Amino acid sequence: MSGFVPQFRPEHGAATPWTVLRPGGDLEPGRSPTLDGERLRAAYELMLFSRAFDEKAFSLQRQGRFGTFSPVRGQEASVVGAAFALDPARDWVVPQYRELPALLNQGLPLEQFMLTFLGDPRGGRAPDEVNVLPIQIGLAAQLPQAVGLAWGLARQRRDAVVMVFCGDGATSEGDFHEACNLAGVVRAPVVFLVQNNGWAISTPRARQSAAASLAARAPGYGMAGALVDGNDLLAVHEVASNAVERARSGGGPTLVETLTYRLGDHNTADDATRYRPTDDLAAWEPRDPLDRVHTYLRSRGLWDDPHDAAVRERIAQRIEEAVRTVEAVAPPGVEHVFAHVTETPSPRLQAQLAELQAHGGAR
Amino acid sequence: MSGFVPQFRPEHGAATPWTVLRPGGDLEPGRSPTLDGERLRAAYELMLFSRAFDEKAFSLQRQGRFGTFSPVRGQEASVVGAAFALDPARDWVVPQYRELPALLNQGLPLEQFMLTFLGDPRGGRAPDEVNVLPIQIGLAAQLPQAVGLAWGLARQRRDAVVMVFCGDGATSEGDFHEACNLAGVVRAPVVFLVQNNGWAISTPRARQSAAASLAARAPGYGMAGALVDGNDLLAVHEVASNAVERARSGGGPTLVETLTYRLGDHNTADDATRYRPTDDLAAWEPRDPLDRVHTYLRSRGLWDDPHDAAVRERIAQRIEEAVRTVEAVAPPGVEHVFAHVTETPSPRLQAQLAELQAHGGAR
Amino acid sequence: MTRRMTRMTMLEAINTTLRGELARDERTMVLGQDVGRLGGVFRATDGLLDEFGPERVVDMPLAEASIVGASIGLAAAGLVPIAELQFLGFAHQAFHQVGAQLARMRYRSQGRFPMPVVVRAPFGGGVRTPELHSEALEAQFVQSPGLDVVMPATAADAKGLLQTAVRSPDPVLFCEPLRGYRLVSGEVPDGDAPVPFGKLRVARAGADVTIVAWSAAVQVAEKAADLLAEEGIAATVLDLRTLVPLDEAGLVDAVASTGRCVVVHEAPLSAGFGAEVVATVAQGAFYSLEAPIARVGAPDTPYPPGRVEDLFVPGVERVVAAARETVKAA
Amino acid sequence: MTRRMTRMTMLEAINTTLRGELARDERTMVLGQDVGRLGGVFRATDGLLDEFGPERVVDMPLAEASIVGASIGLAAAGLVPIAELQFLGFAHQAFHQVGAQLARMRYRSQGRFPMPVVVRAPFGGGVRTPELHSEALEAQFVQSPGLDVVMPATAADAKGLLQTAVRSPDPVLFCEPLRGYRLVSGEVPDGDAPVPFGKLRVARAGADVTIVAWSAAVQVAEKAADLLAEEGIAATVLDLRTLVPLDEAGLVDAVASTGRCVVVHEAPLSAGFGAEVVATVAQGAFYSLEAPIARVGAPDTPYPPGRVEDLFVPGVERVVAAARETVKAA
Ligand SMILES: Cc1ncc(C[n+]2csc(CCOP(=O)(O)OP(=O)(O)O)c2C)c(N)n1
Ligand SMILES: Cc1ncc(C[n+]2csc(CCOP(=O)(O)OP(=O)(O)O)c2C)c(N)n1
Ligand SMILES: [Mg+2]
Ligand SMILES: [Mg+2]
Repeated sequence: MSGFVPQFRPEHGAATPWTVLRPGGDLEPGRSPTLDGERLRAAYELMLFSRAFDEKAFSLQRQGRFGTFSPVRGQEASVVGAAFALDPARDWVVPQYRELPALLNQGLPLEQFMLTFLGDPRGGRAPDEVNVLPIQIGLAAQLPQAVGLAWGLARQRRDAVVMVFCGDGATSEGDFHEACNLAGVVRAPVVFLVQNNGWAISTPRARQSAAASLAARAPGYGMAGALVDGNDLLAVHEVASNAVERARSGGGPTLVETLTYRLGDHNTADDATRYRPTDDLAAWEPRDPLDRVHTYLRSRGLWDDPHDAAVRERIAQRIEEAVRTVEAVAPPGVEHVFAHVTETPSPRLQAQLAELQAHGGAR
Repeated sequence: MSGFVPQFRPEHGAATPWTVLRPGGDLEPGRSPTLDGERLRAAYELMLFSRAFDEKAFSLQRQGRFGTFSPVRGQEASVVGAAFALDPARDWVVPQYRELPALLNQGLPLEQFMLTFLGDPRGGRAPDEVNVLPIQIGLAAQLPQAVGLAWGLARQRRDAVVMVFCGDGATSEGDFHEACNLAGVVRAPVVFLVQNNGWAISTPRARQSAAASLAARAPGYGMAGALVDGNDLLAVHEVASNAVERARSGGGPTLVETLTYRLGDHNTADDATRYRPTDDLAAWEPRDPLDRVHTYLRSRGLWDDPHDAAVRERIAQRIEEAVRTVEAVAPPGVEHVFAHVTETPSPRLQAQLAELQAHGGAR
Repeated sequence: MTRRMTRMTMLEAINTTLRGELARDERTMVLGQDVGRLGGVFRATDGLLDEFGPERVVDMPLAEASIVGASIGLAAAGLVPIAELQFLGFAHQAFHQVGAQLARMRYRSQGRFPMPVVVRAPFGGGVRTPELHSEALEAQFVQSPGLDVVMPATAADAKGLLQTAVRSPDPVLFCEPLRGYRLVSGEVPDGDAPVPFGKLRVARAGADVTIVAWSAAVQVAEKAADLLAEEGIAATVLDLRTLVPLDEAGLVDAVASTGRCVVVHEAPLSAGFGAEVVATVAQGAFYSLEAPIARVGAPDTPYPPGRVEDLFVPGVERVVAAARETVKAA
Repeated sequence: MTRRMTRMTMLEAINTTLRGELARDERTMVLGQDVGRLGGVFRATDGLLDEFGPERVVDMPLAEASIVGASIGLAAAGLVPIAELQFLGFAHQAFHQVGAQLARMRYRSQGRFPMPVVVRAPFGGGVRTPELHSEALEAQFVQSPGLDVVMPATAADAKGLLQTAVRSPDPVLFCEPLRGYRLVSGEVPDGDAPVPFGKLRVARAGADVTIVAWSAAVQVAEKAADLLAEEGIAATVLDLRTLVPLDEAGLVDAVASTGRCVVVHEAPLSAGFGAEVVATVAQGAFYSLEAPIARVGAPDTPYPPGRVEDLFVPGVERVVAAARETVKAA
């Protein structure tokens, strides 16, 4: 009989998620928040903004005024807590598609984002000073790109950190692996922010991987891995800040897994009631990431009814303004099929454009 | 300041490799060998066979009588120890390209293997009762296939274990990740046998991944991971047997990393002196996997000079016989370009064959 | 003998056929992202999990290469995997497991491991999907010797070709037109009605010009033929059904008989499969051709976002214009 | 002004050019498997690590998708990556990062992130490599709008086209013929001599038939032209140089002037880029064509092992036969 026991075992993948702000809105004893005062209020306002935009986008989509859209609902602490660990003036965000507040925090105008979801190619152009890559539909494809970006910025000594988002589903793609491994090898200043929201469309996290946690993959790439309550704004911010500091100080990449939950459908084309156990929702709704920040802010005297009303009004107006702006944009034409394909269009491309234009844009 | 320390850290990827037979040929105190007597002698004979074939293949290649070939030299304990953990009558081997003795142990005629490296398509056909897939050139591509094979055999309740080999270099491919993850999810009876021989052509292991060990990736897939001295036949056999048992008893996949060293060039087209530090070789040559088994066998009275001579003679004859056989095979013709592309060739394929045949096989 | 028929959409035809094949042969299994509990993002596999259980209808991790790679191994183990890639656009993630692995395993193993694997993948424009969901990538898969490439256009063919695909001893890439899933419907024969690969379908006959299409472009060609008929131009419309194997003889004959040809496809023009059609016809029907063969394809640009996709995907008017010009040409 | 020239092999031309570009522009970097200490498995990057250091000449982990994916990010950071894929056959592992990512990043970002990335990859038959090393996969990459596809055939072009590629603001797939690495040599201009994309090269002029080729097939076409000349048939040989952009006008004119055309390529016939050549010519030169355009390609089979590869890769005799027949045709 063999005396051998494998050195690495499945249970080594488990860890206790870091928490700071408990679901009731009080602090975990002995933990001190890394976000406070104005910054904390700003973070919460961005969370509220995200929630409000989700609702607006849903209703616009139902009226045929918006495209297929993936709401952030339930994951606001995860996205905003992480984004607030960055310095938008020098750091970059590389998104998947469900991180609107992180993009806004970098300075992306809401209108750009909306144009994209309206199916307008011009939405893809972020202003030059906004440090973001376009949203990514090909799952995990953005990950090696983010590593290259971080590595390239570091090579030019540009004191920048790249935070790249992906979902629990995306971590199963080969690109996830190749990106993490490369990041370890070149010690890229990158933070992999895995939002584990429990689902990849209808596929539950347990079916996505047998790993006890996804953060457990970090040592396999020679990097640090962190597991955090993704519905806890303060915990996410602390863990993300720790990762950003590590990257900035030359300590290399970190794999952060935020344990959160997608409270809505996968997107506006999905119907989660087909696959989601009802007790799942019941368990997670009381852990809504907005509630606990709200309670905490109030308990600290940083939020009150008049302020709440003012913020909500401001948000509603900003969203309405953006809707008006994008709806007033003249629809794109056939030239927007051809613009920006290459710097100089080939003769064949020019001929194709001419031919389609001759058709008066008709098909 | 943050009180947070990542739960998973790079140093968690380190482990002490399992050893049984020390480089001097004596047993590690307190360890008991899982191979002995006739089985041990057979294992050593296969190692010798492999070493002899490497030499023959090299000289044939230099004479233009053999194709580009990757020698096993230095990795014999890793391949043979692992292969001997299988029951060839029901278990499968899915190779990369550097595991000849494992294929022979499954029952593959040496001639088949040689035909492949002679560039004859017919080499790809293993006899139906030999449980192997063809060798794989696309690195890591065999891994998800092996998982599918193991899963499919399990679905049919065929009490079979699949052992799939790959190199340290191949572990960086996305396919490695997807395969490991899927194996964990479906609890496939598969053993991933990673031969970490220190190099992927000229790329040293340290440049391949920042991970302290590759076995450390196992918990990230919810499976067991084992690190073993790959130049120690007995340790490899024990660790591989443990993994095979786990798979067979429904305990799911295992990731085994054998720490070994490629003593030769990457292949007959390579020149390792261009990139290999000389002290590297100096450090590893005394750890030759054959020597310690030889010493151990002699110390146990299982090997002596007459036996040694007889074995070497038997091996030389078998190899000579195979060389004669394959060199007598009539060269393949244009029909071997077309045979086995699909079950029934399309009219276009038939016409193409007819056209090439009309050219009398001339180009 | 009259055959019983049922009217259904393409999607229903595919769902029914999968159910039938799973019932017929217990070696078959369905695997892919969200194919189980959800029944697929388009419901193509709706109900199969409940009927055949989780061993045979499998929700896979989100990793396309492993879906195809595992299918290879499952086939080597003696099973008949019917894999789904959620969109053909994500078949790129599995590209190395298709051409270099799945398609050549029979050759590599010299016949020992045939690969009775079907890879289903929806694709195609006009339905306002997000980026990378609509691309017509069929031509990229044609250069994968050993792989059949099947592109049904009708509900009946969705069934008949899928039955053939599942029962084929060789691997098949089965591309389903998104646009047709619910919009295209028709009479579908009950029970066994496999449609052979490599036999094109004459969707309509006409003496003046031959329009060649496949998948959702067939309906575009048929509408174009309607409009052309109003102008007194009688068009033959060919539905190639399978690009590999190609019905070379049927194609060449049908073009030779009119002397004029238009090829329509959703993919960008350059190196689209239309080029192969032209090359085949220009060789085989050279002496019957009375005008240059026109190709109507998308421009050589990325598939653009929803608000401009109708300017990109070839539509009826471009086909009519091309046919008209072809017929007028000396 | 006479230009100084040096005689060198294609491989030397590539090595020299990489060295020159690294020296010229400090944003450039070379990355790939074994490109550093080893200098590449064919020595294309020999000496670069020593000269430019490990920040600019980087041995990458064995993962093609991350080589291309990281190049995208490096370019977004303002660098100019020259990536090497060890063999074009393994570009499949990176396929999803090429067409859907690298090629469309400019469009996706509406011009914000141009992608000055070169992906070099050797390929091609006749050198007895193991499986998957020889495949001519160029046609699969042509349907990646935004990507240029460059296929040099001579030492001078290896330099001139590579200079253009490195300096191009758009991504380039640069395919290098294995067979030509050491066998093809010629006079190469010193210093700057970029060759523009989209301009074919007339390798030789002749009035009877136009043979179209690219990469290593150009030398095959030239040898065929030698043999044809002995029979009194004067062939024009065109070297397309770049498949994307395609020199459509140059191609059509050159075929129109002889009225007869043979296309040769190493890839399997069906849906090879030869089909696009035929489709383009059959449209543009229709009224000048005196015979069907012949295609000479490999058969539609997997690239076979070394002992039969010479029966697979199109050789001189097949080209001569096709040209002869074309010239004879009514
Ligand atoms: C490569 C690829 N495969 C499949 C899809 C289809 N798809 C879109 S979203 C999705 C689930 C993503 O799950 P996850 O990564 O967890 O992100 P979440 O939507 O939960 O935020 C799938 C399968 C895709 N977009 N890209
Ligand atoms: C997908 C792929 N990329 C690149 C190569 C080229 N290549 C052949 S062997 C090799 C190194 C393999 O290293 P490893 O996996 O460690 O195996 P070893 O040769 O050391 O046994 C490389 C890069 C390949 N065969 N397949
Ligand atoms: Mg998710
Ligand atoms: Mg190795």
